[in-house]
Amino acid sequence: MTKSNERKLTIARAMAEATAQEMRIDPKVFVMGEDIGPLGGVYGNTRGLIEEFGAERIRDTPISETAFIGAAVGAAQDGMRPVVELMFVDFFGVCFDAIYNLMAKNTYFSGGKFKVPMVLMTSTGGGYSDGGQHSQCLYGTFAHLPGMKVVAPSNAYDAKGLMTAAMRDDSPVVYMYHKGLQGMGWLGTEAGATVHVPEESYTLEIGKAKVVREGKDVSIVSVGMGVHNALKAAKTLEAQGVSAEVVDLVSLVPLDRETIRASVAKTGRLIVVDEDYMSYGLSGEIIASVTEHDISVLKSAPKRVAFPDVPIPFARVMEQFCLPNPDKIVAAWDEMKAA
Amino acid sequence: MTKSNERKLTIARAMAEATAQEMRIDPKVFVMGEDIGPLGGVYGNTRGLIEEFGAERIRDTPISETAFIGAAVGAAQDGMRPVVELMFVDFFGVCFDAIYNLMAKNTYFSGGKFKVPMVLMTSTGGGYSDGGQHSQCLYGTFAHLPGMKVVAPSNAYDAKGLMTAAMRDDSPVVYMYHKGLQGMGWLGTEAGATVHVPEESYTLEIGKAKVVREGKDVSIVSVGMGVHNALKAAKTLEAQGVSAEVVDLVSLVPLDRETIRASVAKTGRLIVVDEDYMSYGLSGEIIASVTEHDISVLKSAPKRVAFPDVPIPFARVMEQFCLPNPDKIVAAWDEMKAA
Amino acid sequence: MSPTREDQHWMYCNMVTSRRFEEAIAKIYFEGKSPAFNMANGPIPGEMHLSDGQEPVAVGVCAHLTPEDVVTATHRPHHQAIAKGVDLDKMAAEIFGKATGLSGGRGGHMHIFDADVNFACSGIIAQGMGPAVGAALSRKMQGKSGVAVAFVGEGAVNQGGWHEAMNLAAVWNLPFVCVIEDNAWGISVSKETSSAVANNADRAAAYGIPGKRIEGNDPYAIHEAAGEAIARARAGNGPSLIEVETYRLAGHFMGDAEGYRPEGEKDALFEKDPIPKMRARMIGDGMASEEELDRIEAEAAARVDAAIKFARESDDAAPEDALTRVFAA
Amino acid sequence: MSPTREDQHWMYCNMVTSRRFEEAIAKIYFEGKSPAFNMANGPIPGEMHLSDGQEPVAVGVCAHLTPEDVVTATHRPHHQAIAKGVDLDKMAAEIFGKATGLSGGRGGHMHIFDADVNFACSGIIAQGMGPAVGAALSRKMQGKSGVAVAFVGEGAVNQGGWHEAMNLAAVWNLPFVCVIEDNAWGISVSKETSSAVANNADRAAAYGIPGKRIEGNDPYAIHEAAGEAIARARAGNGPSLIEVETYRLAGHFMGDAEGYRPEGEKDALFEKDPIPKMRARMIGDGMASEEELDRIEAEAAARVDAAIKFARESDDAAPEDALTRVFAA
Ligand SMILES: Cc1ncc(C[n+]2csc(CCOP(=O)(O)OP(=O)(O)O)c2C)c(N)n1
Ligand SMILES: Cc1ncc(C[n+]2csc(CCOP(=O)(O)OP(=O)(O)O)c2C)c(N)n1
Ligand SMILES: [Mg+2]
Ligand SMILES: [Mg+2]
Repeated sequence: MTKSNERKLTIARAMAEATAQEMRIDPKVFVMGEDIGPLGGVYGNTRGLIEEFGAERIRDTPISETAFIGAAVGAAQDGMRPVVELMFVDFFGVCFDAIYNLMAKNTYFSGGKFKVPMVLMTSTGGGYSDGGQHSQCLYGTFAHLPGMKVVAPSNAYDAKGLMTAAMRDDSPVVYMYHKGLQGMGWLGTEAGATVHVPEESYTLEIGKAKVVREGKDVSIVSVGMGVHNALKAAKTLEAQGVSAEVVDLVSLVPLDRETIRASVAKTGRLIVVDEDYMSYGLSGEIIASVTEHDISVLKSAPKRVAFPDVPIPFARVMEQFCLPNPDKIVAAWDEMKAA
Repeated sequence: MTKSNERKLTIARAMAEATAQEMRIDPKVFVMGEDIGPLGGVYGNTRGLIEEFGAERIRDTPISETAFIGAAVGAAQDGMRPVVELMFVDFFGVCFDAIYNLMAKNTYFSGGKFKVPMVLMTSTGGGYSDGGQHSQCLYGTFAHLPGMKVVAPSNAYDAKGLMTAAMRDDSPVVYMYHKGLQGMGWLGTEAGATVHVPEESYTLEIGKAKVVREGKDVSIVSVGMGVHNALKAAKTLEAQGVSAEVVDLVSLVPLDRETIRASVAKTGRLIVVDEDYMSYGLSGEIIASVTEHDISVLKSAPKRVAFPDVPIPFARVMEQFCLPNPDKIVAAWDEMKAA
Repeated sequence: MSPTREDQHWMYCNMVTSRRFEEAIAKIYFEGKSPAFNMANGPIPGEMHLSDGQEPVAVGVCAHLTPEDVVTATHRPHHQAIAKGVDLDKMAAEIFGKATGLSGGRGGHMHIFDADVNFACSGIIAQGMGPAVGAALSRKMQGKSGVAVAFVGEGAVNQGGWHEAMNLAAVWNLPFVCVIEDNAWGISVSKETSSAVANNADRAAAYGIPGKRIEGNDPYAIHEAAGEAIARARAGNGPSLIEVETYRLAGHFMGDAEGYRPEGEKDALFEKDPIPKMRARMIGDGMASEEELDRIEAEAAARVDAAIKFARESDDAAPEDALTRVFAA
Repeated sequence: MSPTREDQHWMYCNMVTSRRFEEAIAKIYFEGKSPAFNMANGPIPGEMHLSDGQEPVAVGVCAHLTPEDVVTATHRPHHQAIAKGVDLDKMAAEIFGKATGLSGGRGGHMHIFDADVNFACSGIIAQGMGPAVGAALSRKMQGKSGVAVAFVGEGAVNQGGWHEAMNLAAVWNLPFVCVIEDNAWGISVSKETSSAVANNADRAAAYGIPGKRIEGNDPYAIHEAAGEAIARARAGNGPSLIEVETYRLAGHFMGDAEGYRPEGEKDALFEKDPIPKMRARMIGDGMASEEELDRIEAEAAARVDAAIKFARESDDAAPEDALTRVFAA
């Protein structure tokens, strides 16, 4: 998609650019969070903002997630459009009430009279041995609870468009970015996430999945990092004469069930790839969404390649053993075929 | 099951009895939580305990869930066996880190050297117009995250056996009891939950589902209050000549997939009933567990009767519109047959 | 500075309105709930937390607020809502779960939201703190006037969210006031059992801000302390903390048997009922005549009757509307 | 009471051991991470938080503890672990992710758990507080000896969990001490930017307990204050709070460019390095000879070398063991 003379950005830079552009045109937008000021965000997504917008609009906070996320809710209800960072999604446990009981529900509780236009950005994902409290995805946890939109870009183009869309949305949006896609060298980085990003501001529709690779034998459905694993697996499968379609969910809430169902209706086979814990989460939801709609389209039982139901281990060999990867996706296909 | 001359207990009394019996034989067991002392627990499950065991072992706490659940973890690691109450599961947002990052993971993080034998009891469910922050089930939220066992009794017999098993388990157990089954008149109560309970102490195996009604045309799988809705629907269906099997999951973690699969293999049809939010939760997991295993057993697409993805409304007519009930289960069967 | 004659009339009027409102609610609450008391039944289902006895705090504070100021309240919000000027008809209808309610029946008694007067609630202890601090931040950033007040119970002060929000308000020097209604109980747990300090005003030291405790559930003293704190906030001098001794004349929620109260506590409380006390004082101070106060009381009763009538006569919420307003329209 | 000669030797030994350990870790950490620095690579992957400069706090406190006492630590746990007597070989192996590590590689650097000396961690800010308070409760309920100490950073004090645990420890009068390591920074955010008070010992007033701040990163003063607080806890007189001024000589984590530090701050800190200072003072006070201290240093270095060798030579964790020990065996 990217031509050689086009400007490429990392997801981190795409997020920062979208935020800066929006802040220039909308004085209500401001950013709060830990280390998002002079440091520019641990994952680089607010880099350069404090220099342009100053410490009033780019606010470093105390380590008080309940207070500052709750404050974002209050500020949003009062007419501002806060962008808040929860540094690692793993920290949601200290502040989830402010997220799921205030941010997500105050619109409903007020019958729509109060709006809560805010973006909660948070980093997800492992693969670099950061241990069990700093490597989770928790997609299912956030997507399960009503009242918040949830998006998770797999590349910089989508990242910018989603960020702008999230800031303009009058409802709260949880923006889950994967550390391994940020383009921060020190985390390793998936090259496929750094793509051409137009200079001008644009939005991506929240709630629309994308078929990022067309195929006819199997649908591989995933989000974030999993999309890249799926694309790699698709390449391997292609060499074996198997044509895999890859669906990037992009948004988890609203979930674009039509696109998933249409893909599976076409291919007749489904593999879900999810870096979040396997049970009671995203992988189950995708399978259920397809099978409850129409089981007749399926030529074989759907499969999931997901993180097993264990805390994320530190040791590299253990963590890599647990993580989804292209080989496991190919193996899932092989089992599917054999069955 | 219950003979007329046998002693019947409510779930609340069954829980209190199990706890008292265990406290008599194990000095390490103690109870902490809000209003569990002189008040006997808002849902009655510690009634009578402070009179017998005193305020040292039946400890009212400040409204500080993070501190006292964290303290239970520390006490458990130090050799005690705390039973802790989170008054409403809806409050998990103020203290989930202590639950999912400490209680659930410290066994793993210590390679099993520290044990965390504790029980976290928490009330679930709506149906009595308590609004969106006091009526949730959140089964999926707890069951999704690794390191904690999760149980949810549908009747007093199971409640007592699970409570004793939970207190004797060396791993943390989340014990989710449904307010509408507690046998507290002021919450309304499902009569079917109050059943014969033996005097003596006994345990129920955690991780085993139960076929609570045998049938051959459709499997209705549920937990807690949903089991009673399923049983009522099964009666209605029986009158129509349809033989429904009802599976009571009893435990959500570990999930007894074998029992579910065996039931669906027999009946060929699956309806999941879940009072928790529909998407990314229990209903999806049950459907995926069956379909990923073998789709050939299914005669039609599985169905779910679950709470829609909206905050729980206060107004009675709105809440009842959203809640699963026997009619909706019967309607799901009708649609299934028609399809 | 003690309240003007006009302030006192306003305060008395709102105290009485709140009391009459709760008396009406209390009575209706039991409709359909006897012989067997079941919360799910009757025209007003669900939990019901009354604030009888705590009216002085609401009026002493809100006397200094305008509709544009922000208040966040708790699970026990009626007195605060009334003093803040929340639409009484729509609030009553909300409590009845009617389509004409503040949120069309989606919220209910623990979720009273009125955007017109910047009033919001949370049923989760201490979780009104963050939003109030955020509203204060919003005003400061926009250079707009207005202060934010969070009401909490004394039990809420031991909640982590309370501490975080206090620190945030202080470190950002925001126009924020935290008002603690110390009714001595958090459900059945006494303050003594749960709080490491007897006087929560002492906790202001942890944030380098002024802290004051008012004894005796005295609307005059509350009015004065709140006036200072709010003026300070308006002047840009940052947040304050006020703890008020008050009394919960009812149970924690309706149906509470209150077995945890020491013998005689309730009787003693009723003797200290702040409404007759204020009435007597106003007359003694020559601030009002018997007739004036009778008229205020009659007007309050009429207003409450009208609100209850409005609520009763309104249509039920439409069941399927449960699925709307999840996201902003 | 100032530390005895023996205490001082023990303290110095542990400070040096910790420093040598971190120097070794720091060096190895970069193996496999150049030319491109990528945390995921090398024998020690993941984040790495060094505690260089903060050793006085760990030794001043742990000098008063026995293995049966309980310590909970943070994301920056090495100095505390070493002073508490955590097995150095197994800790090194854990940091390398080896099968012989404390938890067989499941935990890693931020999750150092050693049940033999009652040492636990949490990588979530302030979340060691609750477990320490709970361990103190366990001791009190069982009538067993032992105190519990939670170490936290000054940034953690603004976290709700900190407040809740302090209140709980105080209201239950538990044998608990909270030690705040004030290194002036929470990653890139200064204490001034984030804390409403300059001196966190002032926050003890919110719990009605003693609070003390120690300036100058001084192991002697820390030893004295910790001794008093721990003796108080052992005597059943309840919890205390200690804040210690200390210095983080390294970045927040390895790879931190530290651009947020004011010019010259780092140089000034290195001049205040507590290890040479303690060495000089011990010699000046006649508490140790050059030779004795050289010997201590050599022994510390040898111990660290042995631990690193053990870690390097141990087998990797078995990949599939990732699936074990989720529940108690
Ligand atoms: C986080 C949380 N924990 C517990 C509860 C349950 N609860 C509701 S009201 C209450 C007591 C509150 O006491 P206080 O703050 O003093 O307010 P009061 O009820 O006295 O007005 C409790 C424990 C809750 N709503 N939220
Ligand atoms: C609840 C939570 N929020 C944020 C973080 C990310 N984080 C890790 S260390 C740190 C700074 C901690 O500062 P301080 O408590 O002073 O300890 P120090 O790093 O200085 O030792 C932060 C914000 C976290 N681990 N947990
Ligand atoms: Mg109270
Ligand atoms: Mg620090």
